[in-house]
Amino acid sequence: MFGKILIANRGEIAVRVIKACREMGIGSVAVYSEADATSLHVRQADEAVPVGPPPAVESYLDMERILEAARATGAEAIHPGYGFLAENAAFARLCEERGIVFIGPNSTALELVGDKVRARRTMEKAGIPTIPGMTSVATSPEEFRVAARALGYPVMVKASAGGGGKGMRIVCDEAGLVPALESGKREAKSAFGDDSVYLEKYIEEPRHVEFQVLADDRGHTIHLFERECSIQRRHQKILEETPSPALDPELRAEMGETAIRAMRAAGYNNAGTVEFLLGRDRRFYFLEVNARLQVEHPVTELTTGVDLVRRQILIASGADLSIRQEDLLQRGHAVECRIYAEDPKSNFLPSPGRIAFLREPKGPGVRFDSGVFEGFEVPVFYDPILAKLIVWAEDREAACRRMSVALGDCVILGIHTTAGFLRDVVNHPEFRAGRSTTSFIGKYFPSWGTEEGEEDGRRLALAAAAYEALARTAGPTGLPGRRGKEDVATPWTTLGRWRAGGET
Amino acid sequence: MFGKILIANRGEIAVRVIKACREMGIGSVAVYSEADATSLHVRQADEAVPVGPPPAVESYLDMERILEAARATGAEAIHPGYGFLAENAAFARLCEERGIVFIGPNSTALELVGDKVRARRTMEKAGIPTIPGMTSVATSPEEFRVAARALGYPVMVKASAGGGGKGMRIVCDEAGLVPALESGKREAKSAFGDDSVYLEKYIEEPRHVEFQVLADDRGHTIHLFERECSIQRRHQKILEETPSPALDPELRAEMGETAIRAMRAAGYNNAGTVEFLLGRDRRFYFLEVNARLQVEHPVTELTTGVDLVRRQILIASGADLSIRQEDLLQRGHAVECRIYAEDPKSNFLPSPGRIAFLREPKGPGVRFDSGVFEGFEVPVFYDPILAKLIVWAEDREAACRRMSVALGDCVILGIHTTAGFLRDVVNHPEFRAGRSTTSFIGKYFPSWGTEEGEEDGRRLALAAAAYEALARTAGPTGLPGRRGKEDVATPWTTLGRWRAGGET
Amino acid sequence: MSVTELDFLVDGEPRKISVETKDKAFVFREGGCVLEAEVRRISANELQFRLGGRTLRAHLVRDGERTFVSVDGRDFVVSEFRPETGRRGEGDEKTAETSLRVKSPMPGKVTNIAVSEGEEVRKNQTLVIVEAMKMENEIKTAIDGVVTKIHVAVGDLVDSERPLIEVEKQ
Amino acid sequence: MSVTELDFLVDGEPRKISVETKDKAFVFREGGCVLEAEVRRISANELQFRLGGRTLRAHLVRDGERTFVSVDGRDFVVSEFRPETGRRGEGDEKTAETSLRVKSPMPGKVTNIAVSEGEEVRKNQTLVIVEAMKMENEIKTAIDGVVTKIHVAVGDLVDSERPLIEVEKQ
Repeated sequence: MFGKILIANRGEIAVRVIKACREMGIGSVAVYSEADATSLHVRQADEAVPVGPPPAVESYLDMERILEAARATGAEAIHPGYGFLAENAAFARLCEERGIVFIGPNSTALELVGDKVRARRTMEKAGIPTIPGMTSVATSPEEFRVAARALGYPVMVKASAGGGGKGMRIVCDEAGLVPALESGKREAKSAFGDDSVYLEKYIEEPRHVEFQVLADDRGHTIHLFERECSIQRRHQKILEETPSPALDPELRAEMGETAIRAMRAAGYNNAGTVEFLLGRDRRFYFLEVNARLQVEHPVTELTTGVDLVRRQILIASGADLSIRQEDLLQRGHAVECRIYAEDPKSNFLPSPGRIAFLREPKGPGVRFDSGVFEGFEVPVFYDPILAKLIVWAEDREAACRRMSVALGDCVILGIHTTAGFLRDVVNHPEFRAGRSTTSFIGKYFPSWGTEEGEEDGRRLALAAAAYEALARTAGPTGLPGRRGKEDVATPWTTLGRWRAGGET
Repeated sequence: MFGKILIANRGEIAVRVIKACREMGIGSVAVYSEADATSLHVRQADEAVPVGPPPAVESYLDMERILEAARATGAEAIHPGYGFLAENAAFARLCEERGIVFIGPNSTALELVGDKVRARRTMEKAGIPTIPGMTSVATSPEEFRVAARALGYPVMVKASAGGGGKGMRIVCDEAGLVPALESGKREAKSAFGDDSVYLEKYIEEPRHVEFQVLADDRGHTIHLFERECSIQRRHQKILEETPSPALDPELRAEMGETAIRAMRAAGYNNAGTVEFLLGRDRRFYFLEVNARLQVEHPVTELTTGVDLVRRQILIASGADLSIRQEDLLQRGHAVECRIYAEDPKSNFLPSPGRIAFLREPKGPGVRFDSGVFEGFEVPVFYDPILAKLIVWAEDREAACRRMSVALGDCVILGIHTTAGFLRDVVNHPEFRAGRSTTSFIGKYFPSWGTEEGEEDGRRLALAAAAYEALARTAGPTGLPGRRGKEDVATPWTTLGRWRAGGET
Repeated sequence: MSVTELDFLVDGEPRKISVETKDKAFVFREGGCVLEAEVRRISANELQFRLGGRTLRAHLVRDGERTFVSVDGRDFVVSEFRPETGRRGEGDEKTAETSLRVKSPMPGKVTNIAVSEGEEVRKNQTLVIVEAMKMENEIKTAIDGVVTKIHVAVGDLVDSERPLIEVEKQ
Repeated sequence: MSVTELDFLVDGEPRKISVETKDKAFVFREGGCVLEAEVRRISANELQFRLGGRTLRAHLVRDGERTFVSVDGRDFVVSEFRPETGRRGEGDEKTAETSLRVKSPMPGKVTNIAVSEGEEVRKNQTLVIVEAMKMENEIKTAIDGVVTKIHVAVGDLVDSERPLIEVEKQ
């Protein structure tokens, strides 16, 4: 086992890995940019090394500085966390060359799965389903018509040079094909200067379902079931859960086996995730491999009882993966909410700044993986993730209730966060019914902070501020300021509530 | 389901039950004595009712006041927690009479299991093994000899009038029997004025193993496996774990079935625990029924995935227990340490007072059920339990390591606690080897705070205080006071450590 | 039984509230709305309101002039307001609707300046891009006009107080 | 490079320590022992010591004259000590070994007084029983002597400062 590990990351994931190191008796080395000198991961590590100025490209992404920090402290391995250098094949290769263990997949597999075209080709060769699409260039409407029939409607027109949704058209039947091709071509031409388009099968209201995989260096590969990650905003996951309400045991087993086959085809080792798109018709398609520890790994840990970070470290140290597929089962239900420093009332604008007050949610079944503390100044330079709130409970309904209570207990003042928004998501009847698709947020939360609850809350905030202002002016003898015997001795009595135009 | 529950308790267990209520959408009513007006359970409940002066007998044990608080607030059920009124059959009966649901067993079962003699007789009739002993009075040495042979050596001489160890003698073979009888009689005579003694099977270095049981009102009864509670001080459990290192699947199944039979014989419903003494020969004996939620219930929750407080409330509301025995399994390993306000360096003297600083342990697999907060004045009137630290991990070794780290992260300053002592217990090689018996603490920890680690710690505390004193005098510009760039920019370098007579 | 009237800015909006104690409860009045509640102080940063059989929790912290309040997962910024001085909240400042001092809605780094001084701009045209937390935010003009002054350069760190650009109506 | 000498009471015992800065490390000397470490301030209440390749954490909080320090799960009470005034720590006070002011080792409630004024007592004889946290604690005399004064009555709440009983050597 390693004597010392360097964590090439910051925030909650660095804290998570440092904790795992401590519990395994491994020394931990934090690295930090100038903006992070007082960060939580720096506080918790055994050692801390500065690696440059605030911009990530000059610090957390500077491979040579990171490797030099490892050398200087005698760290034998580097855990990259997620983001930054986590899926950088060049960095993994550099580590291999310098004799430092990269806690992640081998650089060859990392290179392969990092190249979407090569990855897709590899998967197709291995018989893994991918989203069907035209493989040859078509020019005449008839060629497109034949291709569309082969794919089956609905189909999507996509720009060959494409990206960003430009040139994309959904076609529901043959009558709509030619007009869509024409307008798609026009848009592609003006966006990319190239009017070539192709057709792909359109997956309606898909779910995003991914499978966690672990593989040791001897090729023993298992999956740890799925994570349902359909709740997204701007293509970013914001809430994940497991099990997925969309899978039954048969589909789960089939997708899990497919995930293992995909990772074997890529020559993958250590922890990784295979992402699928799942259609309403229960067909699923390979999207990509996330070649790292995922943000949402805790929901898998809580339901399978496997500590993924510990397993990553064990596998990287050369240990066999002792878990057999048949020993694994999902128990209960876990949900994760990502707490971001964003203002959900103002189109999720970033909200860096000082955390003036922090109350962490806690209790049975509640886990709070946090990278911040009260008094911390959230820097503007990095991802807005502050913490992850994860709950486990006996079933989905109990987990949702627990999450709702925990989100209410998660109080972060001084900056804006997504906690209150996520609470409304968790309590939404469509979500409670398990009907989450990638279009959920756009459909049910086109905006937030304008509903009735908002005005009720604003009034109560106003009342609270008024109470506080009175307490301050009344001083120690005034009624609201003191918490004397009289005050606490009063059991609450039932009174009115906000009433329009009411007289008491 | 109930709309409102009154929690007739204080401290961590009241906080635990309040949390369960909130997650189930049930209103919670706290009760508190004058000493507890600012307690955590009062802060967290939806309503709080004062029930009298600090002494428990005038507040938490005052049945009429508690019932009046329930009436006044409209609570439909009372959760008694543990201790106080939890196993008081008269209170359970009063609740039944007043139409308030007592969240616990029915008063008839409570009465039966609360009477040790009746309980033992009931169990014997039901074929549950109890510690074998003479059932008739003997006078001649020959009668004792016959009885001893029937019991099998070693046996124990016990005073009939007895208690407190007086008159007790352990006899290993027939040669020792007569001398032990004689000296035992003499001691019994002088202690109780009655020299009659009897023989009981002596269980050598026993383990204390208990089984958690749940039973609904329709008699569906299941067990949730064992808890190993052998680590005791003054017959008080201080550390519990599950699974027990002493059980194998066969013995576990046998003891579990016996526990279910015992509870059925007692006509028991809701949550309860059957305590057994387990000998080195793997024979086990019924000790008693704990007719309440146990302090140590979380280790069962973490390994079985069943929320016991939630189940208690569901059963009390009349719901069926939907769990089948065959659906249950133990996963991973859980350990609980009880954090008491006691000074382990001074023979565990109580240590009430103000908590000047509190840092709660947290992280994946760490649960901290606490009844205190920073600034809280721990009152002198009640049990010294401050909090329970519970960890779960993949296996026993990982759980012990996690517990050791978490105990180190559990910092409570201003009063003395048992955290440091428990850390040494968890790290003791005999404990790590799974060899815990009820004599463990007496054997390996006759005293604490005198070993080498203590003096090392004291020196480091002295150095820390010196550093702080310098920082204060040096002010904001002095070296130790500031945490400037220079300070954090320095990776630790390897230096010496305390050396006797060393010169640097 | 005394009544106190108070003026606040809640998320930048002026609101007037009156508070009256009544037995052990408080009566808060705002416009046509009445809130009657018992208030329990839980700690320096937490208040409990009991109203209509429900318990609601509010967390507060004072940070300079502002008080951050969280109610049921929603956050608000409240500050005392002196109507006589007419101090308004944050955001772009307009003077008599003829000119605009454009500010960034959050702290960040200027990554692009899309206009130059003297340039004519149309309402909703992007003036500056400010990057924060790996997100690019286009700062637009709310009026038609001419850019009269650019206060920042690419690479500058800006906060939400400092004006980035001034636009004047023609 | 300056050397500072400091006097402390650690758990009531006087200890003298010298501190010297050396490059970026600190050298602490106590009696014949030397500790050379780098010290990192983590927060107002936490220090990290890096020595011999190991990282140790100390938590501290000042409460009046006393500083509570926790190191690796062990708690200590440290206070500054002025050797000239000879102030000692807590516990029973002896004057010239001839009399004893017996104190309770912890706060609690007096549940029994086993002696009366004027009574002769032998070393280790129980004088008073103080109950705290459901535990009965027998308070004994450390010397042979006569009870000269009883300061408390059954039912009294006592702390660890106030003398309970005075015993004088004959």
